[in-house]
Amino acid sequence: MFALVRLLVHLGLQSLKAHRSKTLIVGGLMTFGAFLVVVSLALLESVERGTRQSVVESISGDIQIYDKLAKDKLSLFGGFTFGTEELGNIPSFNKVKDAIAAVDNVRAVVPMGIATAGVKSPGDLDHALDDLRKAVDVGDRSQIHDLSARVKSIARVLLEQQAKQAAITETAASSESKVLLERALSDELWADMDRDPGGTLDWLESKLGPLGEQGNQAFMRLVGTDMPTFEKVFNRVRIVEGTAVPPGARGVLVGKSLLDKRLKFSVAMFLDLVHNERTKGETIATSTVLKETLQKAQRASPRIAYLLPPREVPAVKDALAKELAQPPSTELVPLLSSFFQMDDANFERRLKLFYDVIGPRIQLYPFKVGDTITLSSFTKSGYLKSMNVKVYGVYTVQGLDESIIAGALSLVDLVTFRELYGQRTAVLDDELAAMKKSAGIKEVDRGTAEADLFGGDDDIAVTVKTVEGSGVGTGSSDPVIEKVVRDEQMTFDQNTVGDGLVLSIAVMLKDPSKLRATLAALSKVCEPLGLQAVDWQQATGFIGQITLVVRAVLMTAIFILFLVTIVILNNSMVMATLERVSEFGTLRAIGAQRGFVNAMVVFETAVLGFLSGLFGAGLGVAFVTWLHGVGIPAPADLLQVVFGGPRLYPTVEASNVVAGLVATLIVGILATLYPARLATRVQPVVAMQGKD
Amino acid sequence: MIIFEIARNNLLASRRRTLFLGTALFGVTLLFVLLLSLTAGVTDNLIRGATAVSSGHVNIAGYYKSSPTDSQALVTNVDTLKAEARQALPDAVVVIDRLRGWGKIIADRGSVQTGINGIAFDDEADLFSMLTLAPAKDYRENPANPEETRGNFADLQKPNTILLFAGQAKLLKAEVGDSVTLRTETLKGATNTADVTVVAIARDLGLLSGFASFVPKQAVIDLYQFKPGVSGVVQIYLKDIKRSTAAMNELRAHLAKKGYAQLEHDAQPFFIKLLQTVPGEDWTGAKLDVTTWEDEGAFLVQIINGLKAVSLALVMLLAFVIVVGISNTMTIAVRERTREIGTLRAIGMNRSSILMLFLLEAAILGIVASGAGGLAGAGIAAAINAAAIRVDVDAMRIVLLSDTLHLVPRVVDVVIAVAVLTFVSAAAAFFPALRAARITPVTAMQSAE
Amino acid sequence: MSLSPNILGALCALVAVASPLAVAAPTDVPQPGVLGGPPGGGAVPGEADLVQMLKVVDDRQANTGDYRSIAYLEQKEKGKADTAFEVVFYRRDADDKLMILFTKPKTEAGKGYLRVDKNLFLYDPTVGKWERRTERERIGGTNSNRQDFDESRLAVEYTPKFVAMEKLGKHDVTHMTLSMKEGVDVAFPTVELYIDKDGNILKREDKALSGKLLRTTYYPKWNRIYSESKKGDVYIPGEIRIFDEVEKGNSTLIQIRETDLRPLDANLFTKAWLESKSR
Amino acid sequence: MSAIIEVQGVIKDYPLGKLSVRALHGVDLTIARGEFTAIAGPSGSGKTTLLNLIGCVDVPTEGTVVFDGAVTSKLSDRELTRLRLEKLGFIFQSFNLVAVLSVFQNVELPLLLQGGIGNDERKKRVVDILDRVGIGKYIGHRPNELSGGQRQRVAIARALVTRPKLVLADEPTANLDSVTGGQILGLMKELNQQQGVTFLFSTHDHRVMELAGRIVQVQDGRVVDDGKQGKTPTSASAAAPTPAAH
Repeated sequence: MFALVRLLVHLGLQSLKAHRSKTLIVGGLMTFGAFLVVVSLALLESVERGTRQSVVESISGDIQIYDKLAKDKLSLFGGFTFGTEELGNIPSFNKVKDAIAAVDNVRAVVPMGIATAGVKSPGDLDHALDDLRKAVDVGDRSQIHDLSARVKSIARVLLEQQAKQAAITETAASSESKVLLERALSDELWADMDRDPGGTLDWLESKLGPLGEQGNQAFMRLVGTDMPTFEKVFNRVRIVEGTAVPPGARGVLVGKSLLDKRLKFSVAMFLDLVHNERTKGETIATSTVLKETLQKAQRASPRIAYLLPPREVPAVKDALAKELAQPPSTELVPLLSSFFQMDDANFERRLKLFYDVIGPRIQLYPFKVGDTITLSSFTKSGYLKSMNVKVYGVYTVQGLDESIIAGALSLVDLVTFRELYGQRTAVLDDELAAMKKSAGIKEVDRGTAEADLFGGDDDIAVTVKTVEGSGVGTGSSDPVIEKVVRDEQMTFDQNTVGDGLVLSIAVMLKDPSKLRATLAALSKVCEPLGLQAVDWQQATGFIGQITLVVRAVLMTAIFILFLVTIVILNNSMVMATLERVSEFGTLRAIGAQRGFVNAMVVFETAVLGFLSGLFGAGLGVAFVTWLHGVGIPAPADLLQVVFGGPRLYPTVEASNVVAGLVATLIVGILATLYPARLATRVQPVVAMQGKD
Repeated sequence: MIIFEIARNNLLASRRRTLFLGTALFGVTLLFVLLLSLTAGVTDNLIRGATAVSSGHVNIAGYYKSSPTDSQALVTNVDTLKAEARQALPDAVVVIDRLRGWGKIIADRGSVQTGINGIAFDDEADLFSMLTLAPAKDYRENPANPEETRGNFADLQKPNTILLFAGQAKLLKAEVGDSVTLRTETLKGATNTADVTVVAIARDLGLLSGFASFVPKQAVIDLYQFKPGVSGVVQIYLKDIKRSTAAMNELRAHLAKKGYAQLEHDAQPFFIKLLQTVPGEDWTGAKLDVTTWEDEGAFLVQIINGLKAVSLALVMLLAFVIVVGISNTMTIAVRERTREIGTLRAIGMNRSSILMLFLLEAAILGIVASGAGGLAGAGIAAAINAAAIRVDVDAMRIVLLSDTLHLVPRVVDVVIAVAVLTFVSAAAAFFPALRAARITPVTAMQSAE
Repeated sequence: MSLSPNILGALCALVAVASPLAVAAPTDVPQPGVLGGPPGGGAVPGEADLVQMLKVVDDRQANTGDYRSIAYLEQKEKGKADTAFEVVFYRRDADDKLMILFTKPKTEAGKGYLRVDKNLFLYDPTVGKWERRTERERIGGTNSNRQDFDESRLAVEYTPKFVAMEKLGKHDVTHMTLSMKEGVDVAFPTVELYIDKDGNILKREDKALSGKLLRTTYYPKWNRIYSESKKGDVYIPGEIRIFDEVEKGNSTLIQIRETDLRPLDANLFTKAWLESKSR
Repeated sequence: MSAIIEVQGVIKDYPLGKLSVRALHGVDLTIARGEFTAIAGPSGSGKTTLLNLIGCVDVPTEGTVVFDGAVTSKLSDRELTRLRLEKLGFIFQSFNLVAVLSVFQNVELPLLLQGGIGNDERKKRVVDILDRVGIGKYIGHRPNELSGGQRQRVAIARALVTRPKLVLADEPTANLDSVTGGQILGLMKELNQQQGVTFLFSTHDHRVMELAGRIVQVQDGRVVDDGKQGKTPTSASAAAPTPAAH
């Protein structure tokens, strides 16, 4: 038996050598196949690892657990419905935590909740008036002077715009506002400012204020979590500015790309956009989008004029005039306008100038690290809840610094989250019940309202004894309100964090490859708790599904490719077999059984398949290693998340190589079956007949 | 032509290999055509969706701001604008206008926010050619007859009617024949409503249909108390959609010359401008905004590019395999037929004819096999399209821009696929054919020695 | 904003604007007036009579001086837990000033609205900030808005038309239809009004331009208070029940009590005063 | 009557691996028009090489081959091909018909390659020649449906259909039984006499040689007897190659 195998091997190798062209073609194709399998599997798995990293290790964990009764599907990055999803709730994290943590392969359990909150940044005029009020309150003369100048310059810009609009349409409202603006710019008003700051300020706030541009409201998707645990578990989250939120403190970590791509001062944002596209190889000259973006920057540029503190204006004017080679006496607004007429030649220089000269003198972001921002949200309870929360830091997801999707979430402590989410507490319910009771109002059904309300014998009007004398607004009947503690100063006992409502629980695994098994085990544990467990791909909505779609597409492509390859290989081998008819005839003539001939042919392919598979896999490994070196750039933001970074650095796993080898062998052998059968059908007599 | 005959006869003679290679070519062409049909289908979804549901080829939209923070999507003197459009664009085939509202649809058991388009039924043949009635299963839970469709688009001619899309109907738990209430605010801020009857529920068109509903124009005029001559947008359909961008520029120039104030071009759909861009701009009054359908569907074009890239990559890989297969086969064929080639050379056939002979052989194989594959692909695509297979994965729906698999087999795509594959197979035969052409006539004699 | 707006971006933008539209304003607050009731005995009142009746209604509720009340607001919304507030509202009609201070529940206490001219400012003590809101602000997120707390101007804003003499429960009422006058900004162009013989509004139906009934408001209780400044009685509803007729199941209840018409502190309608309440 | 072929001092080397093998060691030979000449010699004697050179399918390493006044080594491949097409006909040992073409098409092929002949004329010529070689009724058959002799008749028809000046036949009867071989050669002879076409064929079959008008003996790459002295066949004997007469 051994001798026979040795013979087979010998024959096989010799014949491979002898039929070089067939060996080359068939081997080449199989090499190619193995190469493709290894590369595409490596890429696919790297993409999945990338997505996993950008999603699992930044926010979702391997598994998410949430209420079984949830109306919507958990979708951490937002789903396809309007508004916030209805995810049910988990009333107490601590009650279920241990059961989940006890499941095998669970490394960490992190409580979470998602709430949407708006952050309002006041309009420029409101902002200036606010600051002015503060200055008036403390009586800071020079501040008042500076800020008055800023209000004036905003009013001037508004008046200019008004004039432009008047050219298009003149309405009663616009002529009215013109009068107000003119008064705001008049000397007597500012003389009043010195005499009666309070009254003048009231006038400014109530009359001038409404004319200004409204502030922006940016919506933030907040992920409330146990911050210290979160930071320990989710190691892709990097704080790039500021610090982590200390235990027990209220605070928020804002995504850097949200800041840079949504909240930044618009002119700077437009310039950044153009800069980014230019580094990707676009030019202003050829791209209408870039031209339009620059036009937007130019249109928005007058804002710089009033965002600049007056004492900084001369320095900026000098720098701009120098750049534009114009006399320094020119007005700032036209200077800015010409400054933002940018082209490929001057863009980078002017960008630098913008950030060197203008950037430091105005506020580029609505808030900075250390500021306290106001988050507002319509709570679950139906109340509008606003909270002051300190911005402790800015974070990025490692490798995804640029992605707006990855950076769209902001992290907040659980206590703040609960308030914004408006968990209906027993205390509130009791209080509402008491209020209702003291109001003494009976429930009236809509259907019988008229009879219930007007069917009684009571008179409609009830005379109330009038209270005589001069009333005082601050009298004894005035409401007393407890001192309200500002939220940003509040702290909480870190140990109580777990003792309360969460919407979902992120589970991080020790060994992510055992996800399926752990998911099954967790589901079993969750079922009786009224919870459900889903993997990260389901928990992340669209983004998770993308990886599934990519996998499906790639697998289908490989399958089709192999199908075609089998046909082509089959053909090549059939032809090779036909050329060897006399060889097979001879073998049969000297007494080889059909089985032997069959084995010989299949064995040949197997040897070839194995060798070329190895070779192809080797090439694949080399190629992926090369790709790993250079990285595949992600063309779109969504792909950045999918890639786990701006570039995909694929790595190859041993399993990919094995899969490549196995697939090649299978394809090779499948393609050999028919030609091998042809070979076995060769009659011994052929050997005698010579060629053809 | 005798070379052709030799080539064809050779193919027929070596039936087995012709069959194998043919099958491969057939399959790849079929796949190619399917992919092209899919891309065309998605593009079609986009174009039809964008151009029927939310845009013309070119649009004159307008924004009106009574205060700096206000934003209304309306144009005044719509008839004058239509005349301007006709004047500026002689190749405009259809010029219609629609009213645009935004409000809440309230049914007994639910409510949704949506855009409300006021249309004149008779102008909108294009729109209704692309809408189909949704089967009950699309919007009702456990319907007795899941495939049943009810309603009639033509009923939109009647006053106080509305067309919803399945996704909205599902949220509203509404049914054809139900009465729903539209609630909006007039320009002065007063609440207004209209009771309308659902006359048709159309199938979803991917993302685009989520924010659209259609009612007769008068309903929107009543809701907003518009004066005569006010409309939402003028939609212009050109003879050739490819001219959209050029037409937009011409129209912009024309309107500028006539003194209309315009927004600078911004490739964004109108609702982004209405809700995000325009409220933040500090002018008041009215401005026009001329856009193309591509602007209105800008965020969806990426999807099509991705689809094209994937198709191209796959077809290239497959073509590579085919090239290897054909060149291998041809090499062997040349070897087998060395003497014949020598003879042909001896009796006076020149090299280029020998080269042609083999190229032709591969080309015939290519054109026949890929032709059949192309036709089969087109047939299968048409069948899949007719079967209207539903897609249940959200991500897929986004990619396909539809809730069903829509494939458009186009003649031009079949021709392209067949031409490419024929070229590929002929090209694959080039080196073997060159080798054949180098065979000396001496070989014809060699068997003798 | 982005060069390549993606789908998510577009969705976000839509979500951001999809907050529910304000559900415009309910009633007006009635006041005292002494004039006799509507003509009884089946005589159909002419337009002048009706206008006179409206004037009575407005006048009964009018108060030239200051005003302070405690109000309890309760909001029921289908599919949501009930919410309730207790607020104190202060008015100085002479200066067109209005202030609303929230007192209960604790989570809301200290919040307040201040109207100065056309600006409505919201103060939130937990954040210590003022914010300018629009005229159509939904007070505390409920379906009531500023107009619900403002003075009655029916005779100025509407033209009445007699419908019928009807019975409402045990009460005889005059049913009239009010149509908006040209060029007036009101939330509801058509109103069905049911007034008892004393000039108390008992029922009010607000309709859209289309004629669709949007909401029904009942005023089952009226209080009468003597006003020093008016030198007469002021009529104030004790209870207002508003039923949403479009989104059935939604309703708002307002109870007004402890009305005080004595002059208020001169500095009351200022930001500083409101801020001081929660400090 | 001038010579159609003049071979002068022709040496032909073939590469064989790194070595070079000399197949012809300086051959001189003249063939006159209308001759019916056999080249005889044992296997490997160089007769096929000589035929290749005369048939313009190969060029000599040294010396010249003048065919119908043209020096073949000075012609390009294109010119050589043209020459073969117009002035030469080939008959091969294993017939070398194009397997996928019918008898008619095989014969028509060279005319088609020549071009410039009208359809009717071409058809007529093909049919005529097929009739003449006695294969007229197999006109639509494929070569594999014919016997060896019939195939060779087709090959002869193909060689003659262009009315060449010289027909070369390489062992035309080697793959045929003797009776058939005789018939084929008889046919060739007949055509030679009727139409005056020059025939040159290689063979080692004695019975075939008997029909030849002249027998050139080749051995070890040299012409040992150019057969000019006797019109009757003589047995091959050792004779020094004689320079070709002019």
